Parts: sequence; C-alpha cells; structure tokens
Amino acid sequence: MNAFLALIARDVKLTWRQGGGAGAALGFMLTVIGLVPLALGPDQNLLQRLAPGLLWLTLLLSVLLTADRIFQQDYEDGSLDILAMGDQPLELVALAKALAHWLTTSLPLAVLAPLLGFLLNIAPGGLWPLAAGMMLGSLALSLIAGLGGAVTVGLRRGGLLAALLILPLYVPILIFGISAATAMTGPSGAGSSLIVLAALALAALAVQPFAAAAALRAYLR
Amino acid sequence: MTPLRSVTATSLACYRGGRQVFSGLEFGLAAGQLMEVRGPNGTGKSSLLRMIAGLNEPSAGSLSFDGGDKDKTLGQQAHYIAHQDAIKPALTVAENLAFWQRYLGGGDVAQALAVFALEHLAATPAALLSAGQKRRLALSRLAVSPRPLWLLDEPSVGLDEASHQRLVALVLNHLAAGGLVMATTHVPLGLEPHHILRIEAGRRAA
Amino acid sequence: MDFSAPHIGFVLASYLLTAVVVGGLVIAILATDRGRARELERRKNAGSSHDR
Amino acid sequence: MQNFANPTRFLALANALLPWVWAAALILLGLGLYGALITAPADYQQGETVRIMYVHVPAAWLSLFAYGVMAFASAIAIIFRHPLADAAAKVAAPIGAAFCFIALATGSLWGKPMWGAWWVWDARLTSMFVLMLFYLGYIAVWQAVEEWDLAASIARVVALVGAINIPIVKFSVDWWNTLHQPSSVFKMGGPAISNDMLWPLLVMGLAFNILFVALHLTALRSEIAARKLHRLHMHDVGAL
Repeated sequence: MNAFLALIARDVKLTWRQGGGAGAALGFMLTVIGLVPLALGPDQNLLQRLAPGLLWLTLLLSVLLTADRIFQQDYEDGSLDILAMGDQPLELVALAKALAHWLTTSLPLAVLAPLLGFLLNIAPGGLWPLAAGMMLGSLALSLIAGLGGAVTVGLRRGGLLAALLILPLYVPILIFGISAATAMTGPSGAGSSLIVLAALALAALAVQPFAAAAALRAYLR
Repeated sequence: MTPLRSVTATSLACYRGGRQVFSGLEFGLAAGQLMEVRGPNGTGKSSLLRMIAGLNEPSAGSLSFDGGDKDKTLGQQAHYIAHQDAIKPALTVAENLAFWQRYLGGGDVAQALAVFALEHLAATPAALLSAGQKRRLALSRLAVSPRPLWLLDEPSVGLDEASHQRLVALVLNHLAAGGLVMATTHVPLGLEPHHILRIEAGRRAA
Repeated sequence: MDFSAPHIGFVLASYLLTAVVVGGLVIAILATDRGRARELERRKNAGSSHDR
Repeated sequence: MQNFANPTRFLALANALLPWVWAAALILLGLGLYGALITAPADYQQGETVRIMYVHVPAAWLSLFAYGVMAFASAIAIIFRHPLADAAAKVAAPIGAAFCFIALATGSLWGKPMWGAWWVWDARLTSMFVLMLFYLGYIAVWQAVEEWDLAASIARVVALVGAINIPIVKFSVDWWNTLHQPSSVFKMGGPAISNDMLWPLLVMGLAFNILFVALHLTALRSEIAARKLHRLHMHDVGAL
C-alpha cells in the first residue's frame, strides 16, 4: 500500500513541478470555449442550450490530450521496468498512474470547467448538476485515458491511435454527463444520471488496471 | 531480505521481435557468486537480464531459484540496472532515491547517497547532473533497498575511475554478504567472475 | 416485387451497395489467399526454404 | 508463440471444409434473395422499401457477431497464448467492419424514405456507428504496430475492452434515444412480421452467417500463409 501511495505522490509532485498538467489543459479549455461563440454566433439562447454539451466535449478533449503523458515518460526513461519489479503487481502501478492523472488533471478540470459556463451564458440552475456530473465522470475519464495511454505507450505517433481508441469509450460518460446537466428540464431527475455515472466510473475502475497492465507487459517485453 | 541460495536456468530460450534471440542457455549461479555475460551486441544479453527480472517470459526452457522469498517472483527479489537510468529530471537527487526507497522498500537514503559520493548533490535537480553522475545515481538504487540478486547491464559504462572503484567495492560487499550478481560487460569489471556465460549469435556457447 | 412502387430506387440501391461491398470483400480475400498460396508453392519448389 | 507451431490440423480442416461452406453460402444466398425479392409481399405501410430489411438486419446482426468472434478469439489467445487465435481475431475485423458499413449504409437508405433524412441519430444506428468506431480502432492497432507479436498482445486488450463496452454503449444510447425521441415511429417491418416475410429474413440471416464463416476461414488461411512467407523472408535475411 505504501508503494502505491508513494507512486501517486511522486506523480502528483512531478506534474506539479513540470508546469502542471492541469494548467495546460485548462488553457486549452479556455481557448476552445472562447472560440465557440465565434464559430456558432453570439446568440445567447443558442449558447445557453449548447453550454452543457460544449463544456463536456471540451473536458473530454482536454483529458484526451494528456492521455499519452500518463505512461510515456516512465516508459522512455526506464522507470516502468523498475516499477514492474516492485512488490505490488503491475495492475496497481497502472491504477496508481491513472489516479495520479485524475488528481492532477481531470479533477481540477472537472471542478473549473463549470465556471467557464458563464462564458456560454449557462442557465444558473444547470451549473450544479453539470459540476456534479463532471466530477463523477472525471474519474472514469482518467481511467479510460490511462487505458488508451497504456495501449499506445511504445508507439512513436501513438497519440492519434489513443484518441481513436479512447473517444468511443467516452460515449456513455458523455451521454449521462449531459443528461445529468440537462436533467432540470429532462424527464428523470439528475439523480439517476449521476448514479449511472458513478456506476460507469466503478466499471472503469474494475477493468482499467487489468487491461492497462496487460498492454504494458506487451511493451515491456 | 531473505537470502537467495541459487538461480539456475535450463535450456532457456528467448523469442522477441519476431526472431529467436537465444536458445538452449544453461547456467547456475550460487550465493556469493558473480557471473559475467559476454557476447557481441544484439545477441540478447539484455534480453536475458530482462527475462530474469521477469519483464519477459522465456519462450522455452525454465528459470528457477532456490531459497529466497517463496511468495515473491525472482524479479521482486532483484535489482535491474539497465542502460536507461530511470531518473526523473524534475526531482532532486535525494527525492529520486527517496521514491525508490519507499517504492522498493528497505534501506536508508543518506547512506545510499554516500555509497557513490552524491551527498553534496542531494538537493540538486537531477536535470542538472552530468551523464556520469546520473549513472552513479542509478547505481545508488542498489544500495537504497536490499535485494539479493543484482542484474547489471554494462554497469561501468560512463563511470570515472573513482566511481568504478566504488562500484567494485559495492559488488564485493554484496557478494561477501551472500548476494548474487549477473553483469553484462565488454570492458573487464576489475573483478574475478566465478562464471562466464558467452552468448553467440542465436546459439549459446558454454 | 413491383418495380413502379415509390422509393423503389432505395431498395435497388441497398441491394446494389450490399452486392458491391460483399462482392469486393469476397474477391479481395480470395485473391490474396490464392496469391499467397501460389507464392508459398513457388518458394517451396525453389527449395530456398528449410521450412519443414 | 513464435509462428503458428504447426497449424496443419487447422489447414487440413479448412481446406476440407471450405468448398462446402462456400457452396452452402451461395445456395442460401440465392434462396434468401429469391424469398426477399420475389415471394415476400410488400409492407402495407412502407411498400417495397421494407425489402431493404432483408440485407440491413442480417448485416447488422453479422457486424455484432463478428465482433463477438474477435472478442472470443482474443480471449482464447490470452488464455491459451495461441497465435492462431490472434490471427483469427485479426482477420475477422475487416469482414465485421465491412458488414457494419453495409448495415449503416442500408440503414440510411431505409431511413431516407421513412424519415425523410439520410441520417437520423436513432438508437440502433447510433450504437452501430460506435461499433464501427470500435472496429476502426481495432484495425488501426494492427496497422500502427509493426511487429506482429506486439500488435497481437495489444489488439487482444483492445478487442476485449471493446467487447465489454458494447452492451454499455448500447444501453446508454438506447436510454439517450428515449430522452430525445419519445418513440421512433419506425418499428421493424410493422407490428407482427408475417410468415412469408419471416422465412426470407431467416434464410438471409443464415446465408450471411455462413458467408462470414467462408470469408473468415479463407482469410485465416491466407494470414497463416502470410506469416509463413514472412518467416521465410526473415530466414533469407539471416535474421533468425
């Protein structure tokens, strides 16, 4: 357990020291949200209706951007070999890395993304379900990003392939995240969508370590 | 650290990258012994070390160990020093070692820094180190956490004379304490190996 | 089937498209299979391989 | 794990079976088309356009079946570490993707007269669309990784993760669909499907399945030959 926490702590410190993963991703989000009114026109009602969807889409893309960084550095500088020889299985190493990415990138983004909502004239009532949905969904986003990162860690131009593998897996999270955010008007309350989001996060938690470790072992050979 | 009595390999073969790297490898290494693995480049010396470290499985033959911790794999009772140094430039020298101390468990960071005379660089970010200093930091991992089997891939490359002597002293102490060491090398280590294992292209030679 | 019915074009288009895609798939797979078998035969006769 | 050990047992079986499988596929296809185009009556609501169902539904079913074959073969490859299973998964993907494309295209051709739009984000079409993305991702893995053994180990993980997510995507898309479209007017060929419309559908379904088996076995035999040729080439280069 100590090794598991040590790995998460080291990764958080590393991300913090290297200019923070969240900082760059947040900058990306800000830019995309800023471009939206230019692309779709300044009509407040239109923007308000699209706000939850656009915020979720930008969150997905921002997390995706940092997906290959989860294992890339450790693979290239040889740390992954030593991590694989630790007392804990590679599955826990893969989980620790994904959790560190969640703490340093996905969670901060999920907390800050709703604040960008005011740029899109988001309905005040819709802010809280959006934030709740994003925070719940952010764990699943990081776990699946970790999976995509592990599957493409050894490839030179793995980023594109990772995106093609990760984004389809984000479909359920996007659907229930949006339905939670728009639940104020939708048929069922936000509650049920949030519960499904939590279920998706737990499902990802169950699958990611084994799948990612299997992929990493293939590259370690 | 429960002492390891011996590591033996019988008709070990490795298939990687779509080709047979080596086959029919036999060796036996007992406690307190050093084995040098020699052979031209690309004959699978590193693949052999990685196999013992548990990073890839043998495609034929078997690898077994006697003594040691039964519920741990051989790799979990070994140190592996590869060409890459496994150092994080953003962390300081002490932080790098402290992480491996917590992750691999065991020893003491300050004492490990002293082994390769890196105490004065403890607070320096690893990014500022020279190649030789990085190599010494990587080798310090051997001292930071007690593990019986050492797998060293050309350990003396990039070391100055003083550090080379420190490496020899460290290995001698480890062997005296009943440890086992397997090292691949092109240049003589300055130590008398108990076994020499030569791997020719694709075939093994005793 | 009544060919003068409305939207008959869509039905024909669907069957044509299926025929084209399935046909292409069949031809592609059979051709590569035949080609590789012939290449293997050629290498075997040429004796350049030690493959049992 | 090097080459296919000796797939002679498989090759003997394939060479013996294939001619019959191809024959069965062609016969069933002919019978099915005859049923679908000639004897089956037009639908009282949709008229002739219902005949698209006889290619759309079997193709949709086959694209799911093919992904199942990929996931099953990948599981076998993980458990028994046999490269033949990896090859079986690898060659199943392009076939599955082709039928998935047919399902999407005929779905769109069927949707135009029904809903007046080429593409409607209906639950089934959306799930089929995501399935297509899974296929493309899987095939991309084989393209992106040069070395066969590494590609195989990665593709196994991708196929299994994809297989786990198919029901999840299906569930979430169906749920999402109810949110946006109260109930899609388009039911599968009217309330109850009469017998003379049903048997062509079943025959076409069977024909597509047997066609898949024929294509899959042939493609697998071809992949084995390709691996042998690759080994011979490596041999000549003296890399062994």
